[in-house]
Amino acid sequence: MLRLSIDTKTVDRCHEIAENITSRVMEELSSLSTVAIERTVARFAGVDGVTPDGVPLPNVLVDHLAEKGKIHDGVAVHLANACLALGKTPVQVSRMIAGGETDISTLEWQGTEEVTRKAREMCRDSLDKIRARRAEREALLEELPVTQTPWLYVICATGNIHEDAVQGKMAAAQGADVIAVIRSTGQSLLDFVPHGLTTEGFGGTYATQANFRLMREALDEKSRKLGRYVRLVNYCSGLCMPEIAYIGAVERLDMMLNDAMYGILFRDINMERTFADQNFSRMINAYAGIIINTGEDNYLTTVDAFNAGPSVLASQFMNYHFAKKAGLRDEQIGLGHAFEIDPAIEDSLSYELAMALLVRQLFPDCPVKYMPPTVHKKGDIFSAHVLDSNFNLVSVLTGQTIHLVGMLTEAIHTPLVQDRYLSIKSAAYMRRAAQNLGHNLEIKRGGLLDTRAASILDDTLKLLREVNEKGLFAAITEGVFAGVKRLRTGGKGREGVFKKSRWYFNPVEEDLRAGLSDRSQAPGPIQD
Amino acid sequence: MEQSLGHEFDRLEAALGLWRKNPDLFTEMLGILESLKDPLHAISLLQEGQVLSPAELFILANLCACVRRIRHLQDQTGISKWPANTVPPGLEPAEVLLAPGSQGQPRFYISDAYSASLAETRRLRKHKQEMWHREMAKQARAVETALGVRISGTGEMAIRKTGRAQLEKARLMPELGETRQTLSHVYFKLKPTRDAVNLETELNLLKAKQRAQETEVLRELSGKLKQHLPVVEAASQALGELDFLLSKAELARATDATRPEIIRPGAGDGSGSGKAGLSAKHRGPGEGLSPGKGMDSGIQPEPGRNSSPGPDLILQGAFHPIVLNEVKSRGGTYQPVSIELDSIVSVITGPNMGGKTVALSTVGLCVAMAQWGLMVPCNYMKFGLYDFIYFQPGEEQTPGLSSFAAEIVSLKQPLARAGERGLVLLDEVGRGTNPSQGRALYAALLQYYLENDTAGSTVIATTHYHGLAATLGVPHWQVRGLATEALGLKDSKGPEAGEGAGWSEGSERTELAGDGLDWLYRHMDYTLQKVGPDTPTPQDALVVAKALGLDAAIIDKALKFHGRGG
Amino acid sequence: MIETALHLADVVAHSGIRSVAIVGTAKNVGKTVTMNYLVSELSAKGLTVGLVSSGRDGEAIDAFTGRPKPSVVAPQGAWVATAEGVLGEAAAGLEIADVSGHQGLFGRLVLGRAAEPVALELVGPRSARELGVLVNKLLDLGADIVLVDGALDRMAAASPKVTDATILATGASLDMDLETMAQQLGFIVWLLSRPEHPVKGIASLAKQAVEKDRVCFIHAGRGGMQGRYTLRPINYPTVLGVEDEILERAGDAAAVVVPGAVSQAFLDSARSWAKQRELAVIASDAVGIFASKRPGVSLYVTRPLNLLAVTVNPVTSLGISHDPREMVRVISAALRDIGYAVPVFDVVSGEKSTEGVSGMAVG
Amino acid sequence: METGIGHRNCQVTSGGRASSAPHSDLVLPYGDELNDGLMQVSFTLPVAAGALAEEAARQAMKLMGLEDPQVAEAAAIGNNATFFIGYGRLTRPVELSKLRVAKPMWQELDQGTINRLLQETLARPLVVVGAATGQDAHTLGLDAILNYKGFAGNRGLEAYSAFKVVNMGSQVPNESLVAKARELTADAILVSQVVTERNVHLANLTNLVELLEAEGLRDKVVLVVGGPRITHALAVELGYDAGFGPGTRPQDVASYLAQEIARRHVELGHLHE
Repeated sequence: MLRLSIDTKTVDRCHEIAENITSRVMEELSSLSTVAIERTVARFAGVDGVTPDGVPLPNVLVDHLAEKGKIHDGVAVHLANACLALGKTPVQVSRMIAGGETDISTLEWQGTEEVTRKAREMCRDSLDKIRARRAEREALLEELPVTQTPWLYVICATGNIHEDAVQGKMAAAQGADVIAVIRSTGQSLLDFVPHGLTTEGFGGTYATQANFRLMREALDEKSRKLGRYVRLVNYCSGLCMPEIAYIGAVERLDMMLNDAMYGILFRDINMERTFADQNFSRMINAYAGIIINTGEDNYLTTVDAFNAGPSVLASQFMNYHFAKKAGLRDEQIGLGHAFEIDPAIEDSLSYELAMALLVRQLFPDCPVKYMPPTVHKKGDIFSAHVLDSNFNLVSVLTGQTIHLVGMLTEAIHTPLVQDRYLSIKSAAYMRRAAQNLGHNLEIKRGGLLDTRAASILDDTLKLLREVNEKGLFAAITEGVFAGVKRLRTGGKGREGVFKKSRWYFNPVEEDLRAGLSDRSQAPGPIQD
Repeated sequence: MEQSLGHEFDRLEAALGLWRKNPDLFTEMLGILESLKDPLHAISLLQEGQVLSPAELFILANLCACVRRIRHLQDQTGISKWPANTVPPGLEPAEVLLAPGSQGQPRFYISDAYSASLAETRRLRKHKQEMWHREMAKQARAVETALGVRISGTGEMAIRKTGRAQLEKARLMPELGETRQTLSHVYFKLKPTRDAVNLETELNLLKAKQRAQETEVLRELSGKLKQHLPVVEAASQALGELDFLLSKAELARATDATRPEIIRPGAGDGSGSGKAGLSAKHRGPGEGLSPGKGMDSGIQPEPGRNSSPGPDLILQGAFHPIVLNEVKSRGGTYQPVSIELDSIVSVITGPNMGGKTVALSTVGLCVAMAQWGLMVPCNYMKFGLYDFIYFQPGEEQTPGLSSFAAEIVSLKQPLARAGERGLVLLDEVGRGTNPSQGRALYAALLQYYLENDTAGSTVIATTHYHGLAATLGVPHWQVRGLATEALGLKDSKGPEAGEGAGWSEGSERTELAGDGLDWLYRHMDYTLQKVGPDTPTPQDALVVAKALGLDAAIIDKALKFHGRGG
Repeated sequence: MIETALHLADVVAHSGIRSVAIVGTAKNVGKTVTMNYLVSELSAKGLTVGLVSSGRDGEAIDAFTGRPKPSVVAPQGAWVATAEGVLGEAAAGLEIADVSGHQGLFGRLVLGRAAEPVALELVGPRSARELGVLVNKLLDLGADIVLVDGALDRMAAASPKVTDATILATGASLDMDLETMAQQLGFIVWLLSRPEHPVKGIASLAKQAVEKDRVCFIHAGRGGMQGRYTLRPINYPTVLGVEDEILERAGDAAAVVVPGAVSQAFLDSARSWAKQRELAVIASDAVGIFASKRPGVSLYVTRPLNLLAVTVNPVTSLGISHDPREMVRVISAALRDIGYAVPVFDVVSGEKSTEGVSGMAVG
Repeated sequence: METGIGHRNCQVTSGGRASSAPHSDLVLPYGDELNDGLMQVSFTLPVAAGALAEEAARQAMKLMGLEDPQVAEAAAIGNNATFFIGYGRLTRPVELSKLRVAKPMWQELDQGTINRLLQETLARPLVVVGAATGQDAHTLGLDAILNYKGFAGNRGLEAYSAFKVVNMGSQVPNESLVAKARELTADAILVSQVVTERNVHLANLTNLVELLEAEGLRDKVVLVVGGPRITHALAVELGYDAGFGPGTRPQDVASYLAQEIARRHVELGHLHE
């Protein structure tokens, strides 16, 4: 395998600092919960469905408690108490609230021990189910093995879930290993998860439980036909991160786009909300054996890629440590990187090779998600195809795991069926043609690639030090990342953040932690 | 320069005189000019020998008609009374060319009168078209009778799919072609008969022929019009000048403006040549006359040019039209500005909101308008022409510069033109920096003008700085400011929050005026009066602040501080 | 005369209006088809029509879909206004009576009378204000009735400031499902039919208010002065972005008059405000209301729009079609259900429904 | 004394009709030799690969008006669909003289000229408000035009002294954009639309025009839209003053704005008509 000569001390130092930065954030947030987290707990307790006006019941329940000033105790306590007091199931209680038939904040207290027991019990089914889905995936992977890396990852973005299913199956047949359904523009800013199958969205399809299920069934069917397990991806980001993690876990998605800072920087979502939500959602993803994909490609598309190396790496270090804190194993942390370097730059291929290799080498056990050129593609689809070929070569040469297949028509439209065919075909060609090339080449010591990598790594360390001095919150406020400035007190969804009361109780979090700490019982989806 | 400007004012006065005598006629004339279309493009096409489009020809036809109507109106006042801007005669031939046989509103059409062969083609085409319609209508009626279905004007018919028998029949009819199907209907189109097909071919040929003949007419017409180009151009130029003159007259009438009296700067000296030298001798700070001297005397000294024949710039009853409109729209009364300047430097002081800046811009505007040959919005104005006018910009944001820095950068412009006679209007220079240094800078700047100006410039400077006029020994003008009875700060007569917000049934009130502005407008006396050089600068800031609704507690504290400081 | 014998052209001809806007609920709902139908039928009745577009119409190829579009044919004697740049050889068939303004891309606007039948591309002026001026010019020149072709799904031409009346064209392109379509249409018709405030005093003050270019409140008279109202302008020219700030100043106002756009956000805010007390929202006209759903607040206009009829196009641009008779019936019924008895026509098949439409009988 | 001849003495730019091209009026695609009409097409048919699919592909090309259609590649791409690459000859020429090209009327000016022209016209900076409106989260194009850095070495509008630029970023509601334009008395509004799925951009763009109309601002601004699927003709049809497609440089937009503002300034006299 190709290897850069890099200073391991610098790397260790980067890890230390990133660990410190993220620890401080998590410490500061330990006293906070959010409406999204509470709605997720409600979902674990089986609260599902919508009111006749289309309001999801988890929202009804959480909004009810927020209105009554009781959300600070956590939804589980009051819901469990209501179930006991009324002799109803969680979903029945929620329906009663929706119908204005009860106010669960005023019911008689059924005793702390009783209520805690009930709260744990009502979430147990969901936890069991998620474990079962995880085991199911592991069995399927054994039965229908994916033998080649990088996995070829393609996107469906028709806006209509039925059409997505057809195109997903088609792409799988063409050779895709991973299918992502692009989410409707703007869903990240919805403070609820839409319900049911959806046939319209803007630039994508709404992430709903029914849509997840339909896609999963379609891909399972195709996996069996092909004798190769086809992974399904969706977005676990925005204002409903943990809820989507839950429905993804239950519907056996395999990967989730789940970045720690993306929402803050690129969707102007409140910082505290995002950090709290990402942690809880990642705990669920960890438990469900889902691989997360981080969003560093966004730094590369918003600022000049040639200079973005240090912010990409710094973000990866932090994303990595946030992920570790949530209990994710290295094999589940799909750090993001993209081939966005300007092709007009002399030696651009060398610089990109250095960067891709650096990322790979710094996080050897993480399945890096390597993304194709987009910014420098224009209407000339033929040249775009050539650019993708170089990307394909670098990907294979540096041993990337998740390879988002570049589309020659990137600058023109969402992929036509034939665009996927051509792109998968050429990526598969490179995977075959250069399979062992990397193992038979060496990087010239102290040459262009080594120098470039060292300089990026040094700058990364500087950047991390700067962030560490300021603290992550202040650093974001000052626009250290992607030049975007956000206030800790600003952003969308801030009203959904609250301080936990001394009686706060979240049975799911407790069980997730217990399950995760017991590593031996939970073999990862990827063989070590 | 003065002479040609005088000539321009003569013309304007003449036009205004005629207007007074024939108001209706002028209204009509303005209407005609309004309907004029820009002919320059058409003229340039003619010059280049190109073929004009019907739209361009319409514009020329319109020009001719305007000329004819304007000349007719000028005739009524007696063309001889129009010393200039008379519209030349001689456009009739062009007009006849453009609209054969038409009078009244100008129109342009490639009419049959241009070409007998075109008329014949058109007649034939129309005839054949009618034949085609008759042929198709006959066919349509036959089909309608056979099927019992109506055929639309476009020759299409729809048959419901449920009417199977009818549908079968329609499909078998040679006269019909099936065009499309929808969920419920099948659509058919009437096919042309053999005669109709022949007619269509003929019609297409005729249409092409007609277009070619029409183009030929345009070509010929453009060629003929080119011969009239000089007179068309002259007419266009004359109408343009007339339009400009009348626009100026219109403005003068709307603002009730006056002709300014223009003098040669320093003309009273009689020695004539060398304006700059003259001014330097007479207007410079006189030898031995120390500007600082008069400071303590309390008597207004007369620095500057004592021997000059009179004030250098006199403005009486001047107003700023935009401000006037704004004042009128809120129902206030406007106080015009009167000022006589006979020193290189004059200082204006006054309270906040007292109209210092408005006075300054009014002077600038009046001078500018006069120099542009426009009547001036005032009762009387006398001045000598300036080489440039400089108005120090207000608090405009220039990227990367503080307001003070921007001010300094800007001030370098008039200073760089020291050898020219400028009207330099300065609005509180140095306000963006600390008061003592700001004041020193302002004084130095004005002193510099007093000592170095050789061209006879006029500098007017507004300021808050107390004693600036006295320091320099220059004329001091002051805005009268708030009426004395309004000044009692602790007095209940002072502005109370909410005054002006009282509103009665059926009336209107505006929250605009509810914030005390209204009170200020009513009590402020904007009159400029010449005062002694060391007359104190009015200290109305606190009253103004109170009127604008600043918390009374703050005003009280301020009064205490002020008392201590004073 | 029997009501059901009326056709759209009769409705227009007998309504006494001088100008009518044909606006569409979406693209490809048959605006130009309706326009052409009216041109030929009204001309046949001996009326001189004036033709103008609020955007661009009659061009051979649709700029967006690239599909051929029906062209506009001005009959002999009709007055037209269009840009010089798209006139081409059609200029030779016009008696040109005015050339005005500058239209950027397509050149100046040319006004003329068709000396022979002329196929045209119509390009209109940039803004609704200029369009209003143009409509009046065509009337002055001698048109009996001016037909204004709306652009896309834009409603600006329907404003009473521009035209006397409106025909709303809709069709399967709005939504393929008939019921959904009828529902969406019902909302648009509801919006376009916003009346004046029922209280005369408020309605007449509101008319004054919109002239002020400022948001105004109308207050009921106090202390025994029932029936009298006062107008209170505030220093805001718009409600956009300051919805709550404005409503905080409402006090005990009975109505708020908005001279410009009434946004959905403003209606939402007004709704929560009106939970505590009655507050009506009054827009200048229906075209200035940007509601995406029925607001929970009373909504009025100072100048109601005269909605003459609805036309339907059963065919979408993809060629999928409904049964015209069924479509006319469903839409007409849906509109009647919500209380709007607007006549509905399919001018291609001749299907119509004028049932329950009062004031339609002629003679 | 200079006496101009009033506001009607204005520069007239040609009426927008395409000047007839001096070169050959009839053109055909150029493959191997002039006018051979050779074209290359690619498409997918939902037909399983085989003789029938190939015949269908040839027929499709014939329907496109291509003669001698040849299938160079026919690949099964799953789900009973076949992807084709084909060649054929176009026989009907394009008549250049019959075309009208919708392009904003401007000449390319350099930065200094633009600054000078605007300074002379307005005597203050031209205020431009830009936003990616509606659901659109893409600001790449907008930033490239507005931000100082520009792109491909062509500086953005911020780099011009004659522009005051306010970039509102992405997902801006039309209402906020209009409110901002009013607050700043904007001279020009630049809208970027990238997301075009289901034609959301059309509804969004017309909504903006209608809002500006309702607010009485339509006449007072130069309204410009840009994006990968935007053409000038489409922009004009939507009620915009100009549309800029892919490959537009900041300098193009700046040149257009400067000339359009100057033109309107000259025509101010016509406004009261």
